[in-house]
Amino acid sequence: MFDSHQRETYRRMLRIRMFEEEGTRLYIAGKIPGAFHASIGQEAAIVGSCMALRDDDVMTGTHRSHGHPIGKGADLKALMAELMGKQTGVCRGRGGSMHLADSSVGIMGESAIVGGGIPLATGCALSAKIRKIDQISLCFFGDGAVNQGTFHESLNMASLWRLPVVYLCENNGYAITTSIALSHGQTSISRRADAYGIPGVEVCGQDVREVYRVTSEAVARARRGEGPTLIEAKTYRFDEHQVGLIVPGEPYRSPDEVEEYKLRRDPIRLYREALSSGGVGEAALTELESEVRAELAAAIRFGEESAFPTPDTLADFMYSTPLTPS
Amino acid sequence: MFDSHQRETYRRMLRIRMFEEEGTRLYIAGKIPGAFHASIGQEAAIVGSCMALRDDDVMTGTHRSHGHPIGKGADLKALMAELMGKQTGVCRGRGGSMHLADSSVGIMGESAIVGGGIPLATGCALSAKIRKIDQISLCFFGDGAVNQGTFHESLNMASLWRLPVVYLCENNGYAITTSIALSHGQTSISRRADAYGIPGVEVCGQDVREVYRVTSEAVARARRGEGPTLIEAKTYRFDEHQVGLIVPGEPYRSPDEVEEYKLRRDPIRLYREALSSGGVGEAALTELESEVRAELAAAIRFGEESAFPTPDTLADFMYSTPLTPS
Amino acid sequence: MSTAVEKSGLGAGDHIRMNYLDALVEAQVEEMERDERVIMMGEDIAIYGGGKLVERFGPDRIWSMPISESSFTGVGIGAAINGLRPIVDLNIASFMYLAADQIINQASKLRYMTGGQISVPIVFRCCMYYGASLAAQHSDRPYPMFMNIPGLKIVCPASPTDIKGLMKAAIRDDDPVLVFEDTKLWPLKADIPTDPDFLIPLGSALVKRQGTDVTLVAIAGAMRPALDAAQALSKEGISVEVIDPRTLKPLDTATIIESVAKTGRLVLVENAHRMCSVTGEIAAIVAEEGFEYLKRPIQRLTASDVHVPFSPALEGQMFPRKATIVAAIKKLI
Amino acid sequence: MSTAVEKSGLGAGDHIRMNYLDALVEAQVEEMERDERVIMMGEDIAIYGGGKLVERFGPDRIWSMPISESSFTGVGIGAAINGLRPIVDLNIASFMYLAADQIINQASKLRYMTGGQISVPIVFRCCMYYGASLAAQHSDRPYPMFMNIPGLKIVCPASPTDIKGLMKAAIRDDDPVLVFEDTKLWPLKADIPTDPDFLIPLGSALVKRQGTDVTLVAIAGAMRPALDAAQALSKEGISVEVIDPRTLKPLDTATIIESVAKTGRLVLVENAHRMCSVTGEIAAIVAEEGFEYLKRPIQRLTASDVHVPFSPALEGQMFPRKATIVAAIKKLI
Ligand SMILES: Cc1ncc(C[n+]2csc(CCOP(=O)(O)OP(=O)(O)O)c2C)c(N)n1
Ligand SMILES: Cc1ncc(C[n+]2csc(CCOP(=O)(O)OP(=O)(O)O)c2C)c(N)n1
Ligand SMILES: [Mg+2]
Ligand SMILES: [Mg+2]
Repeated sequence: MFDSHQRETYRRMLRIRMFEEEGTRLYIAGKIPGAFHASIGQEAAIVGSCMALRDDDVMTGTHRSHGHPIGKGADLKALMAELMGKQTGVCRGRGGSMHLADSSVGIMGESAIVGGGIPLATGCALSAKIRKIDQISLCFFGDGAVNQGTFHESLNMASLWRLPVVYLCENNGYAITTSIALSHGQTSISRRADAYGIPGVEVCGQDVREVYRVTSEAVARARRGEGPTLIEAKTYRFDEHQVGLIVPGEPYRSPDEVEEYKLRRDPIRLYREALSSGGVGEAALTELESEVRAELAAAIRFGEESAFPTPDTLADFMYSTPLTPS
Repeated sequence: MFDSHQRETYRRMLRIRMFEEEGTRLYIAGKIPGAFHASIGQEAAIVGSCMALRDDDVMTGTHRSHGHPIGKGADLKALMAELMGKQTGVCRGRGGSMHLADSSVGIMGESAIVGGGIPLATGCALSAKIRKIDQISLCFFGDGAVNQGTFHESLNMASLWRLPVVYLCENNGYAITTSIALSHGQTSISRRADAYGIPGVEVCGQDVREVYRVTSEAVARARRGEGPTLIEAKTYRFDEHQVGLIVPGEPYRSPDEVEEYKLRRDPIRLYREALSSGGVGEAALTELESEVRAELAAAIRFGEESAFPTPDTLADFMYSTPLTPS
Repeated sequence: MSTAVEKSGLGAGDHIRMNYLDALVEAQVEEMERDERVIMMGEDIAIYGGGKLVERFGPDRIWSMPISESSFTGVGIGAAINGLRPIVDLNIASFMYLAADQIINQASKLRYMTGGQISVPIVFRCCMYYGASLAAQHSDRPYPMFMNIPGLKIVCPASPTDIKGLMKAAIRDDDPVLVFEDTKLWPLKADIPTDPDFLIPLGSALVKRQGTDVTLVAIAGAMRPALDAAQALSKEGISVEVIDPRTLKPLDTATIIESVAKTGRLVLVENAHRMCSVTGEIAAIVAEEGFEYLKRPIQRLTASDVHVPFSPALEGQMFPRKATIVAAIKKLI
Repeated sequence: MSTAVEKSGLGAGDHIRMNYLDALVEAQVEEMERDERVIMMGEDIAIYGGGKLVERFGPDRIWSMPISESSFTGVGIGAAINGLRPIVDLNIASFMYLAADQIINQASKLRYMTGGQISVPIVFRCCMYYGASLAAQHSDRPYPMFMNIPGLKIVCPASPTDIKGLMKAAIRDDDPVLVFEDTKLWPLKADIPTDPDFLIPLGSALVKRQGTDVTLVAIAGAMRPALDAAQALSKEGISVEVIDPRTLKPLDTATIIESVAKTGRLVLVENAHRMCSVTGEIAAIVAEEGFEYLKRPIQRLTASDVHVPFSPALEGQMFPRKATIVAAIKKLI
């Protein structure tokens, strides 16, 4: 009834949502420094595609970097400690909110340079091909990143060499305040796949099962050596681009549009309803929800109790072995 | 019979051919330093598209930079002197073979950085739009340049803002030694236009009349404010990428293919034949040919008799006004 | 939208209190008002950066760009060589690398390569957003890299007055100018001239404070701790002359050497990384042209040669502070 | 295809005569032979650059790239973080700006930003092709720009032996290394060690010639006129110590300061532009750490702060020559 795949799917979506809700709270309370980009509203696009991967597959992500590692299965403790800038953080406090890499679960770096991770994922796939291992690269990026040259250059190479990579565009309709209509001469992203001679698929990014289905096909195709696929998951971010961001002047998106998504197209609510109507009992769902809530509480405790890196460690991790002072 | 349009078309093609034949000779004789990239074989693509422009339209070109200014109507003397590195050169000896700009006929720079000129032409068109003048930008680039990010980024902007620019790809099948099949995941260039929602047209680049027709349509469209067009002119370079370039190992293109083009698809021969069968007499053609030959001789003489820039002028043209020595 | 100066009703010759960021915006507005060829381009600029400039100047002069730094920089250059005078806002300085090819291979070279046929009147604006826990990919201070490129001019002001006067001069200049803003200075306030023709010529340093014992040169965000250090030392009877180069290229070396001729001691401070930095260049120039005046070794204080870490516990450590500047100066006395 | 060393039948401990370019290729071949994770990527590389390496190593290790410098650099970085050790050939150094974002924002930062989780063992190779009338867009010597970036290592050798030993060390290094070849040196011949484990550690300078009166530091293509100048001066009784830093980052400042401690005079020569150059950095370091040894001002000789012109009548003027070096040294004596 509530099979392990469904359970894990729901768990990861909840993890992202609660991690970011708690993170937002902590950010506003001044316990998380820097900038905070929440993926709330985009959980289905992330989890649906990550669930189509094996643990040994790899991934690159973006500045909106919390959802991707959680979707791929990272442990919350080290992520939360990282957001707080602690030495126990997954990146030892050097990376922070925009750079939550976790190589233990195949996250090869999140790029806060828009479009910067697209060639990296492509290169990971090239390596898999050269080393003749059947590993897939999953490459997350936003609708805004599609306008970077790296999108074009990388998809061409992936097509040319039939690399095992899946390009997953989380099209949430906006790049900060700029809508697709104001930045893309042609507004369908999946339609661009044809320029490279690869399949392009559009999918509802609020429906985790659909995203999973479409990505699974792309992954299977890539694993068969048939090359890359471009997936456009139509999704929506519920919050502002960045927590606390003030947008002056006229709103760039209508409050109605935001409300519509929050009320009717919340991917977590949609999946919960689907699970319920599929026969999963309320008790099982709430049990899982409390589990994740408890996990979050533990992660926050871990982060808060951890120490900051000490000043003498500033240069640690700069080089493989420290340079002779110059 | 031999109308002024035909005459000018044939003249410009001849000018390019003879300029480059003489240039090659001078280069081999050591009178032209640096690198020399001939457009021999590609004259129809260049002249056919340039003839669709008005004199006050602008253009950017590439490292294969002799044909473009000649096609746009530049004077040969200052071009030849430039190739020789003389102070009377169109760029005062600072630019040389890869950079034969001539702003007096609207050549806004040739970029020896592959793909580098695409945004420049796009920006020229943006300026025309902002200044509300009905000037067109023509942007030349090769098949290899299509793989640069600037191709993608620029075409998107041109589409988005319906800029008056015509993108003309001289697809000669190779980038140095790399064929399209070895570098493009999808080998039709015109097909890529759809990704940007703009028209893409393929045309035989050896047929100057066809290139003219297709470009004229694109220019008219742009002048009507309907935006950019991508034209793929299928052409061929008769010589090596660079005069004197030695390609080690197996040939990257078959000698038969080269022969076929030289014998049967020479754009100048094809146009001459068309003119003849259209009723232009042999005398008129040979007269024009000798005219151009004489023009070339004068240009070479001018170049050879000109002086080199003097060492004290090294820093001239670096800044609008010389910097205080620092 | 009217500007602060307009609202104030003040005329030429007057002054108005304004912060660094507002002074920069004011400079842009005044120049756009004066010359219709001036346009602005940048991401989300119709909303941020441009303030409410769209209302005032219309959408034809304020262009929100797709996230295509390399090409929109080139589009700006294309517009510059074809009759306009764009201000290209690259936003955070760490994104400049994406535009490096167009800035270097096109903007800085076109005039020279065409023997003066083409002129590239363009301003590249970007902000150095360090000290805010944005981590390595958002916190660069890359102005030293561009110093090595002929054909560019580089401005890096430390006060509201200077950013106004230099930005205006940059917009009126016929060569490409890179304007680096230090976001640490955004809130800094001063009385700036309202004269719409108030310009500071590119290439002139400013003696911010007279002194006789030590010459202290500080750049951009390093100016505040430098001035604090000078102030603190004056109480101990050490007289520090503080100089702001303001323009980095061309660099006003005469003012610096003149000061060293008087003090015999030179301390240099900046927040960029150490190797091949501007302070290194100044030290080299003085070690060559002002050697005879030097009584003591030149001291450089810069950011550690480490990328900017996320954790505030680390980031706070890596930039020169008042205390480190005081200590460096005392070593020389 | 067999390499020159293989053909010679020589073993470890022997030497073979080889030019600079062949020594570089030999280094690559040896390392590809030793470690199958080493791959090569570059434009037309199956035909040029890689020599006939495809025959020897197969197409899976020699990748001809589309003209997409930014992304194929990133693809190399992606392969490096996922188990390979790529050599990315960027061809002419003027094209590096296209790859600057990936080199700086990704390669140099990933290890640090991930707290050491990710390692980026990659070599970026490019050649500085000046002095050949290729004009401004092909003739850059941009190594100084990258000096300011933490996380990178930079190699710029001046002899066949050094390029072999340093290239091999670069390929074995676990951090991103930029290897700048000076094409002026391609034809230069020397006897290089055939030992496949001959490595020159990154960060060690070489005293090319001992001397007592002046320390002369020269980089890459500036080494030949520097040695010629030293030779000429020795006939006039002036004893010049010539040092090649070989690696620019990390820079072996100890060797330079030690020499200045002996000579008290320092002349620096390079073919990059002047502002924020490596010679500027060395001058700054010596003015700080070796000031007490200096008897005379530090002298720098660099390319004029002008883009490389096409005309040989101009290009010949802009780089330091034997005569200018001799004159600079004589000024100090
Ligand atoms: C190269 C670069 N340019 C600009 C920025 C500033 N920036 C950060 S996020 C963002 C919008 C990205 O939009 P999109 O790709 O749609 O991702 P989303 O934020 O919607 O998830 C921009 C412009 C950046 N980080 N990197
Ligand atoms: C950015 C950049 N990368 C590489 C080169 C070296 N290069 C010069 S021409 C050329 C091939 C260009 O091919 P294409 O665009 O098809 O033009 P064609 O030479 O065929 O006219 C290359 C790779 C360059 N000049 N610029
Ligand atoms: Mg988006
Ligand atoms: Mg071609």
